[in-house]
Amino acid sequence: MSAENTNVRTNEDIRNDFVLIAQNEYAYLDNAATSQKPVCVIEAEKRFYTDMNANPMRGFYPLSLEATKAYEDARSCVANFIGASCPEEIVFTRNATESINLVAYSWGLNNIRACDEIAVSVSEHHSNMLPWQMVAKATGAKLNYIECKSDGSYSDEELERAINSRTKLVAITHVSNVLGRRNPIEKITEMAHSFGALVLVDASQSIPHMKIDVQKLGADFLAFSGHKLLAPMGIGALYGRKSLLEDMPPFLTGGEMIESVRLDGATYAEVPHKFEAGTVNAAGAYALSEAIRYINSIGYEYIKERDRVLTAKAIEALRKTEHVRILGSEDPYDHNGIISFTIDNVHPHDISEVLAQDKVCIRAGHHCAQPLMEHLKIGSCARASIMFYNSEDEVERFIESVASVRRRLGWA
Amino acid sequence: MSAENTNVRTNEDIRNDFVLIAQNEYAYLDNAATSQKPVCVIEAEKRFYTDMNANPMRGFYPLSLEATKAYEDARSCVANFIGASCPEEIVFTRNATESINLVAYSWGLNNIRACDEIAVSVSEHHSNMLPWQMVAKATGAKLNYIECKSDGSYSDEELERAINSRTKLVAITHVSNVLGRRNPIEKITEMAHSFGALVLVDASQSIPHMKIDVQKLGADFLAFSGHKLLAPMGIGALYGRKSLLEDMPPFLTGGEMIESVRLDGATYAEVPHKFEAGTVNAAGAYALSEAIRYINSIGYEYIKERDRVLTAKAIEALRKTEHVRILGSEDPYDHNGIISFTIDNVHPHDISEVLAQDKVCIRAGHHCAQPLMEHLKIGSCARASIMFYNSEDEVERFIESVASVRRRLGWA
Amino acid sequence: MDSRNLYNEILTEHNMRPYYKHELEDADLVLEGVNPNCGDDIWLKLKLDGDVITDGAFVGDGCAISQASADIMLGLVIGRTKSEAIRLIDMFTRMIKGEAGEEEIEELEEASALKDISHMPARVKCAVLGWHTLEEMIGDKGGDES
Amino acid sequence: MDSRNLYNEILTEHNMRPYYKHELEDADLVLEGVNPNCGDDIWLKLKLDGDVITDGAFVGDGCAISQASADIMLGLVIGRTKSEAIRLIDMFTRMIKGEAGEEEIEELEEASALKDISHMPARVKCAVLGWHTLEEMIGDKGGDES
Ligand SMILES: Cc1ncc(COP(=O)(O)O)c(C=O)c1O
Ligand SMILES: Cc1ncc(COP(=O)(O)O)c(C=O)c1O
Repeated sequence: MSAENTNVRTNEDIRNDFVLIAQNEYAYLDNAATSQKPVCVIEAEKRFYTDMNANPMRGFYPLSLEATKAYEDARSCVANFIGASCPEEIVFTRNATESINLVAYSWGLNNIRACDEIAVSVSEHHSNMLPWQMVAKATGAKLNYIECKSDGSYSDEELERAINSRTKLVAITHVSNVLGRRNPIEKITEMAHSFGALVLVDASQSIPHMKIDVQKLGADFLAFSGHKLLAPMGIGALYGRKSLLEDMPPFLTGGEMIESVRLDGATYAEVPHKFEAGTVNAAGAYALSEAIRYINSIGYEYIKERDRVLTAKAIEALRKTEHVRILGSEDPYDHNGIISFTIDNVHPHDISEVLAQDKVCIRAGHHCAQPLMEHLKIGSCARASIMFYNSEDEVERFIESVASVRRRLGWA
Repeated sequence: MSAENTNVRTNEDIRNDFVLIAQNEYAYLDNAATSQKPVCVIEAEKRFYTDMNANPMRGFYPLSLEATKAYEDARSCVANFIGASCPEEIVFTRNATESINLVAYSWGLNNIRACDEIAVSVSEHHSNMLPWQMVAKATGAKLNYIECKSDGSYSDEELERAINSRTKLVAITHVSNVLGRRNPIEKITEMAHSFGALVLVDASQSIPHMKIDVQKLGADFLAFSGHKLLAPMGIGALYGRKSLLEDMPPFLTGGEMIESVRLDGATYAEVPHKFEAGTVNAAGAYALSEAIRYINSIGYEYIKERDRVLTAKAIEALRKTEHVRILGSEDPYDHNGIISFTIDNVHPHDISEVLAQDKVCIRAGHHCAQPLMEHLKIGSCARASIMFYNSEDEVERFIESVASVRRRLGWA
Repeated sequence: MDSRNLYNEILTEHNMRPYYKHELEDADLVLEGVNPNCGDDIWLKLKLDGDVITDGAFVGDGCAISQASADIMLGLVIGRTKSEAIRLIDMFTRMIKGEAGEEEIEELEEASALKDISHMPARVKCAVLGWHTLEEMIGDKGGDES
Repeated sequence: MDSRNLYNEILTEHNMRPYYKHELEDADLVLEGVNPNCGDDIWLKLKLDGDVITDGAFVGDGCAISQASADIMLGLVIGRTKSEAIRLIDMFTRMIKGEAGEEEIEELEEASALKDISHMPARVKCAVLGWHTLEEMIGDKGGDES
C-alpha cells in the first residue's frame, strides 16, 4: 500500500486493491452485472469467520455478542450511507431482487386493490417488473407502464398520464441497467406523493456510481444489491420508511423474527427483525459495511470523474467506428458508466464472444430487460459497463476489439 | 498440515483446520446454532472472488463461464451428497428457513385446501412451524400437531392419529434442535405416502451429524442450511423431487429465472432456475461444495464416533451433578451431539452467562422451539451442542463450569 | 466484557431471597413488563397514597438479573414520591448506559450493584425491565422530571 | 477454452450468405426451435417425398453460430432419408460433446467446422438448435436409430 494521503491514490494504486483487476489479464467491463471485490472486503468476510464466528442475536457469550454487534453496526453503516433516519429502516436481504419481492408480497398484496394502478417503467429490470406483474395479477390492479423515449428519458406528459389519482405505487429504477440514464426520481416521488402513492426506487445500478440520499430522493422504499457495490454475493438491502415497515406483515417466517410462538399463532419481533427470518448473513453484512467504508474512502467525486472520463473515451471512439450504434443519450455524462450498443449484421452474442477471445469481458443479451428491448425495437444488445477501477488501457482494448468484430465475422 | 493418510488425523490435526477452534480460547459448544468454518472453506470463498468472480449464468467470457461452472458443480455436489436423482432437484436458497418458506408459499398455498390437514410435530423449530401456520391460516386447512413424549419420541398411536387420510403434508425435523433425537422419518414417509401426503424433512440438525439419503428417507422435500455444515452464512439448499418442483409456480420473481418476459406476463425457466431469482450466491454455493468435500474427507463414521464419545462424557458427568436435569433420552447415542439441560433455581440465561465468563459457549433460551418448551412444561433451557472438532478438554471445561453455576449464583 | 463480578452478593441475595416477590392485594396500579426475546416477565404492583408509593411487590419469572433488579428497585422506591422515583429510574438508566456520575451511583444504594451491566449489552434489557415497567406505571403523571 | 478459430471461414460464410435461409412454400413439416436464454429462434421447414428429405429451408434470428449451423445442416441432410439424417444428427451431437471419432467428424463435412464448440459450453445450445429441431420433426418416425 502506498503511504500517501487519501485521494492522491492513482488508478494503479486502486487497481492493486482488486486481485483480478491487478492481474491485468482481463479487461473487466461487466461491472453492471457484478463488481469486483477489493481485498479489504474479502478479508473482512474472512475475519468475521476467524475472529467472531457465531450465530448472532441469541447468544450471551462474547463471540455471539461480537457477531451481533458486527451485524447491527453494518445496519447502521448502511443506514448512514443512504441517509435513512434510523438503522431500523434497513432490512438485510440476499439481493435487490429479494428486497423488491419483499415489498411486493408484504406491502403490495396487502395494500393494492383491484381499482388501483401500479406504475412501472418499461425500462425496468425484470426484478422490478415481474413482482409487480404478480401483484397486479393477484389483486386485479392495473399495471400502467411508463414509456420512455429512445434516449431513455420520460416526457412530462407520459409521467402525468401514468402517475395519477388511481396510482398506489410507482416502481422505478434510479439508473437503467441498459441505458445508464438517471431517472428524475425527485420529480416522480413528488408527483406520486401528491396522489398519496408510494415510490419504490431500484438503486441497484445507481448506488455504485452516485451518492444516494433517500430523503432527497423522497423514496418510500429503496432496494440494492451488495455484489454490485464491491461486497460479496448473498447480501442486499431494503430501505423502507419505518412507519411503512411497521405496518407491513412479515414475509418469510421462522427463527429470529418472532417475539413468541404458540401452537395457534405468533407475535412478531419489531422491525427490521420481523423481516429477517432464519439465521442472518452476518458475515455478508459485515463485508458490505467494509465495502461501504472503501467506497467512502474513494469518494463519489472520484468515482463520477472516472465514469465520465472513461465513458466519454469509449463513446467517442465507438461513434467513429462504422456500423456501431450506441443506445441511449448522446451525452456520455448521462450514461453512468453503462454503454450499450449494437453492430450492424452482428448478433450481440457474437460481439461478446469475439471480445471474450480478446479477454474483454462485456455482456450481451436482453440484460433482464426484455420489455425495454422490445420498446427499443431490438432483440438484444451488447453492454460494456465501467467502474472507477477500470483504466484507459482497458477501454482501449475494448474499443479495438469492437472495431475488429465485423472483420472477424467475415464482413470485411 | 500433517502429511499422514486420511482418517489417521488426530483431533488436534482437525482442530487446526479451524482458526477459532485451534486458538483454544473458547470452548465452542454452540454448534447447533452455527458451526465453525474450516480454513479450506474460507479460502474457497476467497478463491471464488480472486479467481473467477463474475455474475454467473449470462456471460460468454471465461470468468463468467467459470463462475457458472463453479455454481452448477456445487449443485451437483449437493445432489450427490444427499442422494438426489439429479442436480435439478437442488435449489440454492439463503438458509433452511427460506427453503421451507419456498415450499410453503409455492407448493403449500397452491396445493392445500380448507378440508386438508398439515401434520407438524410439536418439536419443530419455528422455521418449520410458522410457515405452516401461515399456510393453514391462508387456506383454512387444519394444523394437526404431532405430540412427542418427554424423551422426544413418538408413539405409533400418535403418528397414526396425526397422519391420516386428510393429511396433505407432514413437516417434520429429522433431528430436534433441542432434544437431539432422530425422528423415524422412514416410517413417517411410508405412512404419509400411503395416504398420498408429502413429507418435508428439516435436515438442519441432522446433516452435520449423519449421512443423508433422500431416497432412503423417502423425503419429498428436504431443507438445510450451509452455515451449520461448515459452510458460510447466506447459503442453504432445498431438495425437491423433480416432478414436484416442475409443477410448482415460482416464488420470488426477477432476473435469471425467466425464459421470456412481456409486458403482460412471463414464461419461466426450467427447474431449478425458476426458483432462483436474482443474482445467485455463487461464491457461497462454491464454498458449500468445499465444506461437503471436507465433511466427506472426515467421514460420517468418525463424526458419529466423536459425537458419541463426547456426548456420553458430558451426559454422564451432568447426571452426577446435583440439581442438573437433562432433557430427552437417557441414551447419549440418541442425542446426536445435543445436550439440553436445566439447573434447579437457576434461569438458563444465568447458566449461559456464567459459562460465558469461563469462555464456554453454549446457548440458552427457547431455541426457537417455544411450543416444545411449553409441551415439556419449561420456559427455556440451556443447550450445549457438539461437533466432531470438539475435544475432551472442552467438554471438561463445560462440565466444570456447569458444576460451579449454583455456587456462583449464591446457592452454596 | 469481563463480568466475573456480575453475580455479586447483593444481586444473588435479592435473587435467592427476594423481599418483594409476592402477591399484593388491593394494589392501586398493576402492570406487566416483558422482555420477549429472553422471556423475562414480571407483574409489578403498587399501592399509592396520593403521590407517595406506600407499598409494592412483583411476581414473575426471569433471570437472576431481572428478578434481583426489580426487587432492589422496590426497596429503593417504596416510601418515596412518584417524582423522586422517576428521578431514580432516570439515574439508574443512565448508570446502565455508563453515563452516571459517582454520587449518582451512590444515591442508587444497592442498585449500584448492577453498574457492571453497562459492559454487557445483552443483559441491559434484563436489568432495566422492572425500572421501565415502573416508569410506564407512574411516568405520565410523574411531574417534574427535570 | 481458446476459441480464436471459432468464427472460421465456413461458419462466417454460412452466416453471411446462408443458402437455405428463405421461405419455403408448401412445406410438409414446419417447426419452431427456440433457445429462450439467448433468444435464438428459427423456423425449420421441410419437404418430404416418402422417407426422403427433398427440400428444406429456415427463417429466424440468432447468433452466427445458430444460423450458420442450421444452414450447414440443411445442406447436409437434403437428399437423404430421415434415418440417414437422424444418424447425422446423432453424430453431430456427439461431436459437440467431444465424443465423436475422426471418421465421423469427416462424414459431417462442413458441419465439422463447428467441432470446437465442444470447448465452449455456453455456445453448445446455439450450435445444436437446428439439429434438435430437425430431430423433433422427423425423429419419432425416424426408424432405425440404432
Ligand atoms: C431444526 C432446525 N430447523 C431450522 C433451523 C433454521 O435454520 P436457519 O436459521 O439457518 O434458516 C434450525 C437452526 O436454527 C434448526 O435447528
Ligand atoms: C436495475 C437493476 N435492478 C435489479 C437488479 C437485480 O439485482 P440482483 O440480481 O442482484 O437481485 C439488477 C442487476 O441485475 C439491475 O441492474
